[in-house]
Amino acid sequence: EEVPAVVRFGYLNGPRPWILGKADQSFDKALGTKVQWINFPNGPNELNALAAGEVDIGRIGSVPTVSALVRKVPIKVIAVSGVIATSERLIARKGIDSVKALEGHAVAYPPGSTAHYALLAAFKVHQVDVSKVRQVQLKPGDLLAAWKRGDIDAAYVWGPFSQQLEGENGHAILATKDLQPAGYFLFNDYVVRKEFAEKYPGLVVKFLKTFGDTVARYKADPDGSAAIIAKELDQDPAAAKDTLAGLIYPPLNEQRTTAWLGDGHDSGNAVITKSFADTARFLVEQGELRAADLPSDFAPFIDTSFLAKAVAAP
Amino acid sequence: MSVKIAFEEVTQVYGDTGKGGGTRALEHFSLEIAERNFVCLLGPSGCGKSTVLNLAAGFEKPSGGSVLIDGKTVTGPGRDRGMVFQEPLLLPWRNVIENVMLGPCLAGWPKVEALAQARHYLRLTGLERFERHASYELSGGMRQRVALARAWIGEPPVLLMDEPFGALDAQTRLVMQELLLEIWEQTRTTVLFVTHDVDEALFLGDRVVVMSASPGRVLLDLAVDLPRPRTEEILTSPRFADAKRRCLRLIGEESRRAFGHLEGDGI
Amino acid sequence: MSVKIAFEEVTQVYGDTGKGGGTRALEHFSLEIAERNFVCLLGPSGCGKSTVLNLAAGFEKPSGGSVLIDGKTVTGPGRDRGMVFQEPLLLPWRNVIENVMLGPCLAGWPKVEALAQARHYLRLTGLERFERHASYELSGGMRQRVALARAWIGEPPVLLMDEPFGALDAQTRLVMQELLLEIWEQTRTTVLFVTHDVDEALFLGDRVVVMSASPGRVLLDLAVDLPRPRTEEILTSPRFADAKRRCLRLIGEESRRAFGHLEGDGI
Amino acid sequence: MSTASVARSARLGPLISIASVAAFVLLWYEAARLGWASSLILPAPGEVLDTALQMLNDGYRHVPLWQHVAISLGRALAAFAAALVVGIPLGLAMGLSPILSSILDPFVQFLRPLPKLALIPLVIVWLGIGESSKIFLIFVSTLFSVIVGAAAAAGSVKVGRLRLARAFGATRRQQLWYFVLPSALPEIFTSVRLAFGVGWTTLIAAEMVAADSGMGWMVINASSYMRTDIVMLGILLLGVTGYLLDLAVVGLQRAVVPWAGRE
Amino acid sequence: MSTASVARSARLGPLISIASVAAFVLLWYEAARLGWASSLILPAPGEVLDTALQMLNDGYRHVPLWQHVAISLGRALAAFAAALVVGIPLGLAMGLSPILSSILDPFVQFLRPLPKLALIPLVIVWLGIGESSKIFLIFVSTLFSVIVGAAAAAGSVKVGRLRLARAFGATRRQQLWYFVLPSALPEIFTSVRLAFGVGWTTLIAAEMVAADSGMGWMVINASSYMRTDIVMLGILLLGVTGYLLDLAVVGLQRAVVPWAGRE
Ligand SMILES: Nc1ncnc2c1ncn2[C@@H]1O[C@H](COP(=O)(O)OP(=O)(O)OP(=O)(O)O)[C@@H](O)[C@H]1O
Ligand SMILES: Nc1ncnc2c1ncn2[C@@H]1O[C@H](COP(=O)(O)OP(=O)(O)OP(=O)(O)O)[C@@H](O)[C@H]1O
Ligand SMILES: NCCS(=O)(=O)O
Ligand SMILES: [Mg+2]
Ligand SMILES: [Mg+2]
Repeated sequence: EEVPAVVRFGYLNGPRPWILGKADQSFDKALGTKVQWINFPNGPNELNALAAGEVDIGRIGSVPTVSALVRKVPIKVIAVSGVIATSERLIARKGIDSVKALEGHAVAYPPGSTAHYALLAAFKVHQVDVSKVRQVQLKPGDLLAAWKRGDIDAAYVWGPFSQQLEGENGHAILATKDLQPAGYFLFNDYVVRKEFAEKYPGLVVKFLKTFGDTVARYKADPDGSAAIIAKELDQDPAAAKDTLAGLIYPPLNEQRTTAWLGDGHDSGNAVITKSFADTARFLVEQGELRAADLPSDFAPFIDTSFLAKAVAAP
Repeated sequence: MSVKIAFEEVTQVYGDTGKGGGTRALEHFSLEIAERNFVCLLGPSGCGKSTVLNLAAGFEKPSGGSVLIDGKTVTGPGRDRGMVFQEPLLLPWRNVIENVMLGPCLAGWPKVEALAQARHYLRLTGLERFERHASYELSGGMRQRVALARAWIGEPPVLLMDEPFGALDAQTRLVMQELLLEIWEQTRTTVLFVTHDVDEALFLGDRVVVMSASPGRVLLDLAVDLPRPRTEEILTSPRFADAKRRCLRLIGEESRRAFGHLEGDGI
Repeated sequence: MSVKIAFEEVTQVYGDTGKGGGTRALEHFSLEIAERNFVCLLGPSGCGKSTVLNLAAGFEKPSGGSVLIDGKTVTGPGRDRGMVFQEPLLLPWRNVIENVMLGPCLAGWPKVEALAQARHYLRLTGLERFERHASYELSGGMRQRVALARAWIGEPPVLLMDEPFGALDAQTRLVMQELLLEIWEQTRTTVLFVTHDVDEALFLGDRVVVMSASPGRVLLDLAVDLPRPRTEEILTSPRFADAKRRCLRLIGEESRRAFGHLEGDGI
Repeated sequence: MSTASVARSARLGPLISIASVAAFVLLWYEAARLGWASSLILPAPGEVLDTALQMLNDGYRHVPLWQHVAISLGRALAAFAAALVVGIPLGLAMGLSPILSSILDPFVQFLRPLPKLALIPLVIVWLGIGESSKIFLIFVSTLFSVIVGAAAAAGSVKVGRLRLARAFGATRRQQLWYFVLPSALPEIFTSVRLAFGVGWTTLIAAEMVAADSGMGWMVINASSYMRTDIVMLGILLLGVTGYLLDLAVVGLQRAVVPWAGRE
Repeated sequence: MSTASVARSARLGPLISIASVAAFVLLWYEAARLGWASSLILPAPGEVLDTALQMLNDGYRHVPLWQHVAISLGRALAAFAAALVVGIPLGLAMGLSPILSSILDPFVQFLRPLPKLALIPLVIVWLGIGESSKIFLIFVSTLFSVIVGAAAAAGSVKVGRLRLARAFGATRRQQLWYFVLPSALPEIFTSVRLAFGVGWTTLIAAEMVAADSGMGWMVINASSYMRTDIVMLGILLLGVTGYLLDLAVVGLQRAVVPWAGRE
């Protein structure tokens, strides 16, 4: 199999185990070619690049993934990178201790993201009267300023921003994993451009395997890894460590079950598939997506063949 | 008759005054104008005619010497001196009568009086039918008549005019000159009228003062002995031709005497 | 001598031609100009003088009638007719000699020849010392001399001039008129010269054609019997005064006869 | 060109413009129909129209479509008004006083070409996330063009007119109100048109700051979900509204300074 | 004002400007020192200077500071060059041909005030996330001002000059090169200055598109981590660079069209 001059990997600037592979260039070594790391401030910003075919492999939240699939961006979902547990949380000011108590207050969120979706889900689960909440879209970087000025009373956001808010008299009143019992399952996943996957299936497999290795390295030494990752991203080590620990990284060899992506035949019943469908329905309800665009089934967008080979590889 | 306007050894230098450089527009310029006189200031382009007028109007202060009105040094512009510029300078956001009422309006006259006076001067200048017209709808001659009415309405004892008819064609110009004389004969203000046209100077003035070029001085001061009232016919009369011939001859002689060595240089 | 320029029953209407509206600038305007003649076109502002010139130059096409040069209908501008406008219209990005060489340059003359001719005409107009000057550094009279040199260099059989000296002061104007006559006497081109100044028309022309106002027609066609070469002195001669008086009287009579009912209206 | 053909093309102008826009829409339609680009990249005109009709009924995110337009327009107009109120007197003063001009010029020249997006973090810090910060962003991007325009206009009032004022004994206040301001108005209008154009381009940047309505917000939010049809609709609305705004200013100009260009 | 005082203030002008900037920096310094605002909101000049010095040594995110400046300048200049190459001929053509003007005018009027941020999704889809899309964004925001300026300049060439051209039998090509273009140049320069100013304001928007260097990216990236000191430094760099760019155009104008304003 021939190798392209460069493989373009789209990622978000958060601390995650695979940043280890950016620091030591293990992806470049494994793939036998240069890996270009393209940074996006959030998932929705990555969508346009995916649609334009400017990203070969992308790491992106489940919500923007659904937007892409519904809008027929030619990509496949190939693996789950991490389940959002506590890495994204709803931070509120002292005195606001429940989601319901947000009524009458202003809450900020990064639009179109998993955090945005989680916030809306939380409102629903806790039967918040949304007309009484002032919802404010802000880029994560702008949250802190608004918070300091007292313009917002809460924000649903990921690290390192969540930790910064907590450092300024904030406290978490909800984490994304708290929504799982109600059926809201939020995660980040890997997607690959269809054309790229057809042309270079071997590279996709090698990529996933290297990802698996970085997760293993992180699990073996969370503190040391966090330090390397924080340095690479020029971020606060403590916040990085906290965020890294806030995600659950399902081992690659478990992901081909219906608890995750399924094996390709039973994907229709897989948790991830259902979650995509739930998310899509929810977004339609919100008016963000059109009902007419919804696919009857998300299973065809999931391709676990690369995962199978990555697990099988030595 | 008493002296209304007096220039005493006036020098005016423009530009870099520091190192003796700059343009010397006027040098030792002296001139006295009697009350109720009509004096025409004649001279080639750039000789300093406008400078003389601007000094009398008070727009500029002389670098040397003094400019007096009624024996008092001029310190700035004032309502005692009316000014008519080469362009009519009508304000396009005011209609004809509003333009004429500009002075009264700024001076805070009662509205009724201002209106009555404005109507009077519009009648004198033959513009009563146009009082509500926009100024940019008028012909060049009509505009200049509005400018005249605007200067006259304040009935200033002194009228300073800087080539007011320079932009008009010959026919229109003649009509304007006759109008000017007609009204001047009624009001008998003191007029200092700048022109570079010999015919115009002779046709209008009691005196024609000819200036030399750079730096401007008085070259010649001629009394015009043509009878008044003057009308178009006088222009083609032998007496007018005589006066003109004499004037041109004198200008020629004086010029040659004063600046013979400069002759034929870049006009 | 043969007819060089002919206007035959020319009518020119501007603006909304559809419904018979619009401005009728010329109506049944007829005029023949013999070769090597110097004809001055005189008339009040807006009477259509420029229109006549623009038709001869080929900038406009007549609404009716025809304009002929050497018996051939004019279809557009051409190098056989030189044009001098009221403004000098020098190109500021070209220096003096480059401005004079404009025509040769556009016509693709050999550089050496163009340069030699340009120098010749700069000498004629007394500008040889200024050939490298920027045009915006010149005085008004010098600019107009450059414009003359630029028109002459192509040696066009016809020279069309639209109030070329209108913007100059009287003294400069006289010098320019003498220069024009001097060179014309050497080259003997056919000149159609537009002016609204009676003195200028009489001083320059073999014939003075007087136009009536709106719509323009030929009111009067006078032969000027003053001797050539004409110089400054002639202006104050009794013969000139006579000619002028006769001319003004005729204009007055004709005007009254033709437009008596319009007299005294908004000039 | 001859006079007649100028007149003809003046009459034909609007027709040609309409035809050219129609040709463009047709091209767009065909491009979408023949699948030159996927509907994701280039939504068909029909799709955009459907979206528009549907949004006319249901609104976008619970807000009627006209309200998004009105909210953006309101923000822009508030900002423009503030820019005029601050910028015109300041510009006139700078045009009349070389000293004031020297004092303020460095800041004006520095801030005018500054990308206004750079100010977002500071504006949030200083003004918060309410309407004021959105309006402020549009305001600053409009302001400096207004100032520069007004200063140039005041500086180019003809000397003759000022002398006329002084000859009639006008006080400084009268000079300003009777002469300078009306003289400068036509030129001020021209630069106000330019300034509004520049200000309008900042609308999206302004509505990136914590908005939940407005055309700019609509475009950003829709693009977060790859709703290219809504993005396209938003672009059309923004462009058309901007164009109408300009027409309104031209109309106002005709009414207020009928003498412009006719002196 | 009298002639003498004008001359005096012309000499004093630059001094007053320098003093006024110095006063501003002092005020800023005092405001920070006295803690009128937290350093998050208003970093002290010293802090910004420290950041600048440190970044001069180490760069920002592995890229030397001068390189951020150079990269942004490079993008802007490439875009400006393209805008001139496309815009001037197109504008001149529109100014000379009423028909072409009617055809293109709706698009120009529509796109000129359009917030360029709205185009980002489309530009990424069409041009990708490389340099071309960044340059394109600056290009479009510059282009329309250039077109409008060039069209106005061509349209305002004096009739007399065109008649002069025709009287000398100039061909259409000669009319363009010998008369229209040089006549229009001074006015074109003026609108090019304006257009560059407008284009420069788009720099950040352009560098929001998947950049990893450039002053605009620096500001955005720093702002996502609340590094107000770097944001402030970026703003200063952007403003000063924009100002110097303008000075360069003015210098070029003096050299190329020395007759501007002197006819
Ligand atoms: N504000 C000024 N600054 C510098 N030089 C000036 C100024 N005003 C006039 N001059 C110069 O002073 C001289 C006299 O100018 P002035 O305008 O008085 O002449 P003028 O006789 O009125 O000429 P014209 O007939 O052309 O109006 C000229 O050389 C002119 O260039
Ligand atoms: N392009 C045009 N469109 C409409 N009307 C015009 C045009 N050119 C001239 N006219 C009108 O035609 C008439 C004659 O104009 P023309 O310019 O020939 O007069 P003129 O005798 O040269 O006047 P002046 O002495 O003021 O130059 C005037 O009423 C004028 O308004
Ligand atoms: N943690 C995922 C963030 S986003 O991709 O949804 O923006
Ligand atoms: Mg003068
Ligand atoms: Mg004419």
